[in-house]
Amino acid sequence: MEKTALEHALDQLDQASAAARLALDQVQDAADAAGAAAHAASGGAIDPFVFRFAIFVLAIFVGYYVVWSVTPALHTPLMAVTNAISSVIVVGALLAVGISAASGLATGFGFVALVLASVNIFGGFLVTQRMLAMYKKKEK
Amino acid sequence: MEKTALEHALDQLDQASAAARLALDQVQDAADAAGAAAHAASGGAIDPFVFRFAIFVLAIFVGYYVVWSVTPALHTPLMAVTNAISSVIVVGALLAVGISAASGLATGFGFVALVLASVNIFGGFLVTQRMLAMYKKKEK
Amino acid sequence: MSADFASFLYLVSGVLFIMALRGLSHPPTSRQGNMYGMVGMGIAIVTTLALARPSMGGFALIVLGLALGGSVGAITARRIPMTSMPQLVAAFHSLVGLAAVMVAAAAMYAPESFGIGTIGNIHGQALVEMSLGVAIGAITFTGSVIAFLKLDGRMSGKPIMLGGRHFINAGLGIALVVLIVMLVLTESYAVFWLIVVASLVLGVLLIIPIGGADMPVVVSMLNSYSGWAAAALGFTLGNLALIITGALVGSSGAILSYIMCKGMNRSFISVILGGFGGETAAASGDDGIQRTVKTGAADDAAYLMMNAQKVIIVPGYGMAVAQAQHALRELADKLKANGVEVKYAIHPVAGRMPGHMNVLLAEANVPYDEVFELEDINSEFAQADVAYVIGANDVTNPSARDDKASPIYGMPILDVDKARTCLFVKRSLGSGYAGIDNTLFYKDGTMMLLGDAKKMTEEIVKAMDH
Amino acid sequence: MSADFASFLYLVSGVLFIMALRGLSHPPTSRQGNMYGMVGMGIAIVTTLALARPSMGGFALIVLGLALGGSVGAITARRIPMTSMPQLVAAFHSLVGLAAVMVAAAAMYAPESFGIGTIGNIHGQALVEMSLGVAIGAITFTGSVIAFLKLDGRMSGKPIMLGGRHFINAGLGIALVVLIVMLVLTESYAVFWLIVVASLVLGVLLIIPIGGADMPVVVSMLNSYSGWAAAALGFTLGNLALIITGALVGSSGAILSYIMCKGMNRSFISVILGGFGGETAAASGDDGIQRTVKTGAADDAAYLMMNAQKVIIVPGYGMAVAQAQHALRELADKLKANGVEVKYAIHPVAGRMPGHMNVLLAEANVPYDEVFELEDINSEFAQADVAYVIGANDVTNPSARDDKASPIYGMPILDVDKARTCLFVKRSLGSGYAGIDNTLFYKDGTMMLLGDAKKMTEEIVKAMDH
Ligand SMILES: NC(=O)c1ccc[n+]([C@@H]2O[C@H](COP(=O)([O-])OP(=O)(O)OC[C@H]3O[C@@H](n4cnc5c(N)ncnc54)[C@H](OP(=O)(O)O)[C@@H]3O)[C@@H](O)[C@H]2O)c1
Ligand SMILES: NC(=O)c1ccc[n+]([C@@H]2O[C@H](COP(=O)([O-])OP(=O)(O)OC[C@H]3O[C@@H](n4cnc5c(N)ncnc54)[C@H](OP(=O)(O)O)[C@@H]3O)[C@@H](O)[C@H]2O)c1
Repeated sequence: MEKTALEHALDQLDQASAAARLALDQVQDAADAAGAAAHAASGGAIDPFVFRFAIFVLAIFVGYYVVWSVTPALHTPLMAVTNAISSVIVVGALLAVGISAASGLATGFGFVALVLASVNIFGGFLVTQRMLAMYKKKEK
Repeated sequence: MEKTALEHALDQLDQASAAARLALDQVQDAADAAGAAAHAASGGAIDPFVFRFAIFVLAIFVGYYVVWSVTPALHTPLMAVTNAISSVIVVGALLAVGISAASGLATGFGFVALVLASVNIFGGFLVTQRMLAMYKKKEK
Repeated sequence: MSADFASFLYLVSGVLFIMALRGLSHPPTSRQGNMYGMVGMGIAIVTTLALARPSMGGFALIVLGLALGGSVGAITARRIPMTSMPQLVAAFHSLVGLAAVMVAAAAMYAPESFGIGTIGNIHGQALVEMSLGVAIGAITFTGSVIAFLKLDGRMSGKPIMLGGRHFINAGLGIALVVLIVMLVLTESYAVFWLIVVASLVLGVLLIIPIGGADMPVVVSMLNSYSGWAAAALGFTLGNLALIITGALVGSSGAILSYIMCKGMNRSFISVILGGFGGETAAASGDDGIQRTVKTGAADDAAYLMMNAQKVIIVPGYGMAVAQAQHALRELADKLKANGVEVKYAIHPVAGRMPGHMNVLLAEANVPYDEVFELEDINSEFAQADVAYVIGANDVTNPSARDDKASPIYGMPILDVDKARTCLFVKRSLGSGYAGIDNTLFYKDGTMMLLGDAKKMTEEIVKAMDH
Repeated sequence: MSADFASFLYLVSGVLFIMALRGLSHPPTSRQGNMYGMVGMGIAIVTTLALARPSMGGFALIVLGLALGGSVGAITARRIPMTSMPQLVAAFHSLVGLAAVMVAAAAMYAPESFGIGTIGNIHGQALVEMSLGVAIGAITFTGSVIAFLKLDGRMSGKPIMLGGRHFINAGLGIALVVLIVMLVLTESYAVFWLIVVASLVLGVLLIIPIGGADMPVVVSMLNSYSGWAAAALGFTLGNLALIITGALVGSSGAILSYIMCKGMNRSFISVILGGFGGETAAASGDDGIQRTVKTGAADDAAYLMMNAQKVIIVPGYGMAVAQAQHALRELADKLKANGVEVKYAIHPVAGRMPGHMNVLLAEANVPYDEVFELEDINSEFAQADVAYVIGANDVTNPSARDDKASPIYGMPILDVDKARTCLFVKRSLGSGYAGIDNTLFYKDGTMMLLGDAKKMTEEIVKAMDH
């Protein structure tokens, strides 16, 4: 297959641009190399898992302190309210029911989870409220 | 410019593959649309700033509790040790000195920061250690 | 809503949950704390809806689910008697456990909805997190069901000790690890459900050998588990609210278990290994030596208390059983009207769950500033004329203080024996939860008031009117 | 080293810093806590080196910098007298502030090294975080320098009140906001350095109107600032250790400031607005009415104390000035050898920084279990025969308790007036930090021992030998 003059010209142009791009890439590479470690240090490319893990660890510290500071007289409401808040798992149920119209099975599982979590949310917070309403100071 | 038969054939092939790719893309798009919100929910594409902010907020809670639990008798060592740990800013100085050989100015600033932070690190931890070594129980 | 903003809102709801627990550090701030918790939950739900943008049908389904579950929950919360709190908490935990399993199953069958990949292509990391969540969730579910049944008396409190149960449990544990590895490699539904089944069985096996009376520690431990399950799924969903909440709940349960074990002077391991107690196993006191017991009637008690200057009331599990809190409040009112100083002393493990006595007294409108913890009141017994011990037993047993051979030696006790007179309201000379004899019954300053706590208290109140 | 693993290690060092502060909750665990802190710092440094992989030259420079700074720090730490702690802490804070400025400058001139873009192309968010860091750092720097000079007596403690300073400060604040916006828009070096200069000036102006005696609150506030500066740069560098540490230090400084303000019954705002106190401003007691004062000599004091059953020692700022802690310890030893019960009572704001007295007593080998906080010992003064008040004044002033018109009314005080005899060691009848007269000097049960705290204590010890 013979090439026309124009094709030749175009090819040469392509080659030139490729060479230019290569040169550019190399410059870029050098710059990248210089900053690569730094970038790593800066967390630009950190797996979100690391952040979540950090959040998890710090939340355990917070939990430790916040729970120890609960007065023993309120330990029963504490059990009820932690139960209520742990049903924030409902977000998973909402995603399953709200998005996964595709899979009937998933919607079903999600719906069951939603009902169970709702029992807990309402039951947990309300029973806590009922208990806490009973703790009164001496009226003078 | 006339095309050879082969070129025609190649072009047609290209077009066909392009069409196929288009169709594929559309399917992909549909799938993407279904899962887009979910993906967002899953945090796959979250700006690291949000995570860092969460870590910051939780660390403030931890700081609040951990500092309140320090016994008043050790408040002076507390001031010394927080001073020492706040010089973890040294990591910035190390990056500046270690990487930025390119800019003399940056290396200079980094070096100054490094020296200052080092004074604090050694001074802070050692003076704390000296103080803490003095707190003794009654010998029986 | 942008994903970043949503994550920020989830963080806000996590912080509100922290504030909810923080509120419980004092009764006056506790109600506000509970409000924070509700607002946090509301934010989490609305944020998720804004992200998921469900279709009309999906939205209807969600409203239906919330309404259904919500009304069951609300009605239960309103109707449940305060004395059934331990059972209720156990039942609620089982729901969280099951919900975690269901969410994980939904994620297996529709991974795109959760942004963790596509069917057959779920990220390995997500699979690990998910299977941890599902395993812990399933254990929480069946474990809590057993705890509920034992606490509610629908199942005997007796420990059920299978032969070689430690081997079976260890085997199941190893099987779970193998199954999780297989799930990551194959992503097979069968393996997923095998994990669920193995964990459900493990949950049952772990809890049945534990005696009914140890259930409070178990409930608290399962509370902790449900937190870790939520956190594991939080990692899968990348949801900050779930991760933070999971950690909070996990810590909370662990700390309460620790407090109970310390209050009983037992190790957590010995509780978990099971075989202890079981309400029926409690040996009664008549084991050999005949010792004299001074018993009294309501009239005697009324006379003693009306002529006292200071009376300290020590409630225990028996008060809960007899539902005697309202009668007790009446008795205290009568005494106070007569110028007698009345205080309540609460042992950290009185009753059958942490804070059990406090809730019941609060229900009977006893102001919380008349109710004192062990360390704060123990020195006052020496100045008290009467210690009115109602349905408490182990928490007053001096052998915990004096007898190194006693199984409860080292457990802190309320020094009721230091009071001038000690009135003991219980139905018999039988022992309490720990199954050991209380030497206090035979002491000089002690007067036994044998009978049901509620009836006896009511009789005393009546006798005071004469 | 992978970036993920490095981030994980930074988290570990952040957690170790938390453990370091946690250790300070009890003296026995505190030394271990300090070790945790050092290990955390080591991990942070090694991790950064592993990431940066410096060239030989760079590495040499780093070792040089660490050695240079480290030796200065180590020598200072070894040589500094315990009484100079307030100054030392202020000086160290200034270094952290300046280091923050320098790190930010390095980031401006070599943004690639920090992965925040290239010159002329730094991410806007990074610029905002950086300029916050640099502004807070520069304020911390000059503010701490002024605090150091005032505390070290190299500059008069008198408040320097410029006319219209509130306007100047507000103007500088607004200018800073404008400059930060300009920096984000132009990324100009000139603007960067203008921010630095404006903040340096602001730091000076904020602190000079505050009296020398208020410096402890200022030092603690600047401690907090240095934490926020570190956190801001932590956001720029995306470094978990910096973010966590910044939050810890920020909270710590804020809480200590709060504790001091509460201990003095003053609002933080009133401290910051300045103009209060200044050591020389303290008015002396002779203002009108002539009142009788009973003075005594060392012999009298020795006699009184040797015949006491219980002596409570109340140290204050004057003990630190006179360096009397060792003599005091000797005195206590003598008393104990004679069967006298000796305790130390520490007011939360005795001295010039939180925990000041505790460190000095610890230095003199006073066991910390003989040293009590205000709430724990205040009720014991009524049973004490002698309260030996050495260099303390305001913290014993009954007008804080009884006189609603007093400027320190509401501040909790040590009830030394409840003791049978109250011995006051100070050089004159002059007032203390708050500049108000102490009515206690004129009370019947009080005996003034006028003189330097150290000399007087030594004389009493000598007199006891006779
Ligand atoms: N609170 C917790 O979190 C927790 C958790 C785990 C274990 N525990 C354990 O539970 C025990 C709690 O101590 P406690 O002193 O509260 O209870 P206890 O030692 O179990 O004694 C309860 C007593 O109440 C009496 N009683 C039962 N029903 C009664 C009724 N209707 N009227 C009158 N008396 C009645 C029983 O005696 P009669 O049969 O003679 O009437 C029994 O001796 C401790 O051993 C603790 O370790 C507590
Ligand atoms: N600790 C903190 O964190 C902190 C922070 C901020 C403010 N403050 C303030 O500092 C004050 C601390 O109270 P304080 O009772 O410890 O001290 P103070 O009220 O300032 O009194 C110290 C006394 O020591 C005497 N004195 C000075 N040098 C002496 C020497 N060489 N020998 C003997 N006596 C000497 C002085 O009287 P003469 O001149 O007559 O000798 C002075 O009255 C409080 O007002 C508090 O609000 C404390």
